[in-house]
Amino acid sequence: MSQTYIELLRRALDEELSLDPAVHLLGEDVAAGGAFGVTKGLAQKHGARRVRNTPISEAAIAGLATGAALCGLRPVLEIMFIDFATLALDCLVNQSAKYRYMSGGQLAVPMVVRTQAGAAGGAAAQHSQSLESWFIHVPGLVVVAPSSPVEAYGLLKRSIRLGDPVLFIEHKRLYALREELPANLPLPDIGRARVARAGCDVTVITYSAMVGSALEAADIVAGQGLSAEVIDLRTLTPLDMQTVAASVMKTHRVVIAHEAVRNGGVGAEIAARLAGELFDELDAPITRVGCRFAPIPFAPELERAVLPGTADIVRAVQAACA
Amino acid sequence: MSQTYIELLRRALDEELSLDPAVHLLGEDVAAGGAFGVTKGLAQKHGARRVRNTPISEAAIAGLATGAALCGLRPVLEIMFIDFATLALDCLVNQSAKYRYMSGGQLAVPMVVRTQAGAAGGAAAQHSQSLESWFIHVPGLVVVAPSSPVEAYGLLKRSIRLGDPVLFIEHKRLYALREELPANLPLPDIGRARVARAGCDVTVITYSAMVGSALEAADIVAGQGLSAEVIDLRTLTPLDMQTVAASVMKTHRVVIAHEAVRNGGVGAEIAARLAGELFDELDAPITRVGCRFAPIPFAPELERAVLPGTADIVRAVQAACA
Amino acid sequence: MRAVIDTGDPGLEEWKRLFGQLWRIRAFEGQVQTLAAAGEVPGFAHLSTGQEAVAVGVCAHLGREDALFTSHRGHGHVLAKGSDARAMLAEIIGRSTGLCQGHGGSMHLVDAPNGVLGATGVVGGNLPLAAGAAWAAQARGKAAISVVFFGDGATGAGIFHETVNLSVLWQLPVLFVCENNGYAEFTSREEHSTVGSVRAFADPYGMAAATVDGNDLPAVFEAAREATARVRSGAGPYLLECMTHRMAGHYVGDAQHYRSREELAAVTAKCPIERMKRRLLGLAVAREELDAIGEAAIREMAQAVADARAGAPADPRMALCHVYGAPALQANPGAGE
Amino acid sequence: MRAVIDTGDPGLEEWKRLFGQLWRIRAFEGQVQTLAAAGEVPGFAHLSTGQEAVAVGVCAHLGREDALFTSHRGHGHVLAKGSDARAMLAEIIGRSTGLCQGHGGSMHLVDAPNGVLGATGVVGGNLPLAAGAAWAAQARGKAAISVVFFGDGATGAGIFHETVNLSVLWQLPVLFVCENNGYAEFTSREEHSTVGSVRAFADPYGMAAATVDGNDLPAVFEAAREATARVRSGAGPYLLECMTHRMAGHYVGDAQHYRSREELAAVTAKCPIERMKRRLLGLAVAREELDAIGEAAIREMAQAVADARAGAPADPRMALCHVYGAPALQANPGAGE
Ligand SMILES: Cc1ncc(C[n+]2csc(CCOP(=O)(O)OP(=O)(O)O)c2C)c(N)n1
Ligand SMILES: Cc1ncc(C[n+]2csc(CCOP(=O)(O)OP(=O)(O)O)c2C)c(N)n1
Ligand SMILES: [Mg+2]
Ligand SMILES: [Mg+2]
Repeated sequence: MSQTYIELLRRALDEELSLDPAVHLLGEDVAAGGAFGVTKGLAQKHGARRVRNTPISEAAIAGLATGAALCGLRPVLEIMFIDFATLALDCLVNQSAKYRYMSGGQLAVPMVVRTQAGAAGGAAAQHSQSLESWFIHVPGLVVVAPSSPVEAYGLLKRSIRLGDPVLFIEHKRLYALREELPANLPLPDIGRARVARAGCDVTVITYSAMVGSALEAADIVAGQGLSAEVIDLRTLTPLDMQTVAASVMKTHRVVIAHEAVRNGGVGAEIAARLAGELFDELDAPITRVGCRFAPIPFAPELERAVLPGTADIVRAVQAACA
Repeated sequence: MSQTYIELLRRALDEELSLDPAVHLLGEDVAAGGAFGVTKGLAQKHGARRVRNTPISEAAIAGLATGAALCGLRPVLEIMFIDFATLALDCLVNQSAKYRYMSGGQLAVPMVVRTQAGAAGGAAAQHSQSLESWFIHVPGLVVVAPSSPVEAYGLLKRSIRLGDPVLFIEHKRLYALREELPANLPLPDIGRARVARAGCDVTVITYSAMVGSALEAADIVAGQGLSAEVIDLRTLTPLDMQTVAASVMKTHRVVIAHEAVRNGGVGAEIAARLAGELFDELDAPITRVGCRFAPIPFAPELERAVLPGTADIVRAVQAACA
Repeated sequence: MRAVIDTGDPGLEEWKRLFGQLWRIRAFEGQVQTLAAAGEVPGFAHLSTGQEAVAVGVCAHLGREDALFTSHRGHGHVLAKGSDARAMLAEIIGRSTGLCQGHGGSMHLVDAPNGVLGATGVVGGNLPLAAGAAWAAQARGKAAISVVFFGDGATGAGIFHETVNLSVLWQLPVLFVCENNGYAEFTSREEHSTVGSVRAFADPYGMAAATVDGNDLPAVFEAAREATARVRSGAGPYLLECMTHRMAGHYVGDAQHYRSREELAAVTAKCPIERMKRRLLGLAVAREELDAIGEAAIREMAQAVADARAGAPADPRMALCHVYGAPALQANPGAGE
Repeated sequence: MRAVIDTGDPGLEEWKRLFGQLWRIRAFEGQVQTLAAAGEVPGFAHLSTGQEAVAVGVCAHLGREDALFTSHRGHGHVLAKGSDARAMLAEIIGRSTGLCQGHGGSMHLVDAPNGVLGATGVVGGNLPLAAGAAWAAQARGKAAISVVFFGDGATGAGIFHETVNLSVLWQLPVLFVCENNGYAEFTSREEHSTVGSVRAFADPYGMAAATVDGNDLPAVFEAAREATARVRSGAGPYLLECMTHRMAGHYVGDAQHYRSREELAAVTAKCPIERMKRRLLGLAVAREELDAIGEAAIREMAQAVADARAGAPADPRMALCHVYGAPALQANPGAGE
């Protein structure tokens, strides 16, 4: 029986709440299920003390979670939109990420910040951003961005158990996606990318919702005789450069795709690493696919004009293989 | 007569306050000169209504400046340490940067956020960060990072007059640097890099305090027969890729240096652009010099162990030219 | 459009006009609801249905030169300030003829010539902007004031408190209007705070403040008259708390499982339009006249939708415009495009 | 170390011990000042000189299992909680023998086994962490409470208000101790806020609160006894405002041009140590005994400096340790190193 991305996130939370009494959920409206229904029913099942609604106080709830994590809880905090992680950033960057280090290893912050990113259907400039690259620039944070329901399930469970602060980025366009959870699936490792589709002519490196677009693009170019390997990074810190390198040493051509604007995006980091560490393996310029350099506009025609999609990846693959 | 970076910043502010009644300064302790004395004497000269102390409310003062900028003022806001820009980020990213766009061009936010970054002498994890790369990822913001007293003077004046929101990043290690302001110096353009030293074997691309280290490194490698061209980017958005390209098409070898951690840094963006747009011009892997991946530690021995410096650039240049 | 009214009872004709304003907002939101349900409104649509008297009672005291800032639930405020319903609707359905050429949308309406300086989707994010606009007016010696509408939920955000502190300290001409509807999304006020009345937050600062029944148009009108007069006089900021009720869900599509039937019925019984209607009937205005006012508003908004729909879709060639203003930057400095 | 004291007058011996604690902090800060002036303290050194009675009076009621959070001006609190002066000083001068192996420094002291869960350099940043620690204690059924020290300037930060709201709402066992010294850096309280007494911020929330003379050790002791007892009883959070004075500059090196000679003299006249000394003399304790207590503290801290200095410098090979805990991540995932 297939389940949606939302249902499998919920299942992961439900299981971890059951397994470990230290796990607590908090966030705006989480007891009512949250804005997207991810936590629906969990307050009823696990009690209002373990699934707690909060005021609209992103800064304080991030701090609350951090302080609680220092003292034996494993909080899972929901920030409703990644756009509002801006309000919690002081805590996440200056406290959560640095606490272990500043204390010389005395303390740890085992917490997960679940949030949701990306553009879909006119959510507009303040509810559509993809800001993951900020967080890969912060030593001490782990950044996870699952691309499918099954991935989301496994990576969320792993994140909760990890012991370091994790920013767990869901994507609103993936929420309704369905997949069947295989029985006895081993949980993925944090820091291990996955080859979502094998190929030999070009490597498409991507994550989150763009994995779907990359797979579509790979299908399309296959019809043109091009074999694209698609790598789903899964975690953005740590970056699994081994898996990337193995692929690039086979294909020698690279396309990097994400929904965030290219300028200063995660794709820049990957391209830079390749241009540094695998320079001699590259047979073609590295092409990046990303959002055009503008805030996300409201009207569908405008939104489409800035967002990257399957067609952009197809074009980039063709260019890389020209 | 030579003047310090601080004195020339002050002179720029003083002149712009005199020239344009719309210019107002605000920030914590600015009337007393600010934590580093940049605004010393300006409240006395221009009045306490134009140089205003604020409470410790980074979020609100960024919002205040933005709202005032919508209504005809040209606020220059001081955020004492860039580490605390985290607290103002919601406003800067979700409001200031996007207002012109979201309003369909009806409104503008002509404001400058002066702040100060970098590590020096044990300021430790929460007062030493270099976070500029976050801001290049935000369409709508301009990011300026002057490398010398004279540059700081000219770029600050230009920033105040620009008409778009500018993050103006000073560096605490540069504050005491001295330089003479040439008479009748034309003000630099926002978005135009400068060749700080001409050379032909390798291009070192950098900005802010690392320009000094790069020039030192260029001196050192010159003794080894290597001619390094040093490019001072000056503005990180927009990035002057023309000046960079002209140099790379001459040297075909690139080192990028900044104090921020490499992962997700501005250097990643530059490397990615080169690996995309100038791939065929590159004769060697692109080397990035940056902070090692850790929060900035307190003790001098530890701080030195993570911060990049002249020796790292020398090594990178040697590697690029090997 | 209309003169700033700042003393006493405005007279029966004005009450009827304001009654019409209530209806215009109700009808406007009705159209948005229909459009949203039909999939014609991209993104999230938050209706102000039930809260009309706050918008109308406050905006009656504002001129075009006064600055207005609002939140995600701002259609009513913008309409009451006098913006064009057609241009608003065109924006809400994403047309190039919209107020913001389709760049903004429902949560980001701006109508600068009318002093509507912006709606924001970040809860509380509009508060310091309004204080900043007030600061600019103060610094430039303008008589204009700044008004910001926000929900009770926004008082949980630190920015509210920071902004109040600064506004009192600098004696800024800003009026804070809190629409206390007892909910933030699906969570009731009791779960958000032990502080029932938002007015209490003014006390530590000694800020002038009042709480008023936000469903009672004359009460809001009178309270806002006092509040705006005081702010205009240079006496500093003012907090006006309007107790009101959301008659609809948090957004169009919200099934409101968290509210009982009884609660919803009680809210409907407090409808500010019905209440004002009873008041006007009591003043011997003919029922037919009042009905005609409502019908005119409904017709106006139906026509506004038709006009908005006739506008050209947003122009994709404009997608990269308005990111920067400085000519040198318009070439779009990001990622080489 | 010492038992939790929670009822009544602790007796003369304890007062003498607490008097010694005042002196220990004074002597400690004196050493830090000397070290900083000599360039041996990297970064910024903020002294708590003049505010010792707050640290001592409050921490007298805390056990090791209680959580303590403090700010940039936190040496006194950490010392009063019972942490080792040598390990503190070693951290402050950046030795590998320091509390945090030199990773933290003056503004980031952590001594987890002693319940010192951290100092922070971000004004107000410690407040929600303390509430979080209190939440963890509540959730885990522990008796421990959480105490956070912060300055009056921190009440300008929104996070203070967000944290208070949440703490009251969740009835968290957290004690907020504000050291109201009338300054934030170089700016006086009057320029920061029209709210003179921070205690007022508790009122909207109905949070229990008190203001006490923070330079009067027995007064702080008594107020903190009540406050901690109340918080321990499960009655929710408490705000204790201690009116006090910074006898030194904002940091070592601050020339204090913004304070008049008269002001500084008045502050010196209010010295909490002199005041307690007079009190004890009044209780017929011999001047010699009191002098000896002070001298012992001074000797102890001189020795502590010598011990701290003897520690090995921080080890550069540790610079990349403690970034992550998970074994798979310790290989340092950034930038290939
Ligand atoms: C900073 C921020 N956090 C969360 C949200 C999601 N959100 C949108 S509206 C809302 C509730 C707002 O409640 P209130 O301020 O009372 O306004 P109302 O909707 O009742 O008019 C929330 C939590 C947001 N938009 N911004
Ligand atoms: C968020 C933030 N903004 C600014 C600063 C710079 N700063 C350090 S201490 C200080 C004043 C703090 O005043 P207060 O809270 O009263 O504490 P006190 O120094 O008086 O003990 C400021 C503004 C900071 N550390 N953090
Ligand atoms: Mg509400
Ligand atoms: Mg203070």
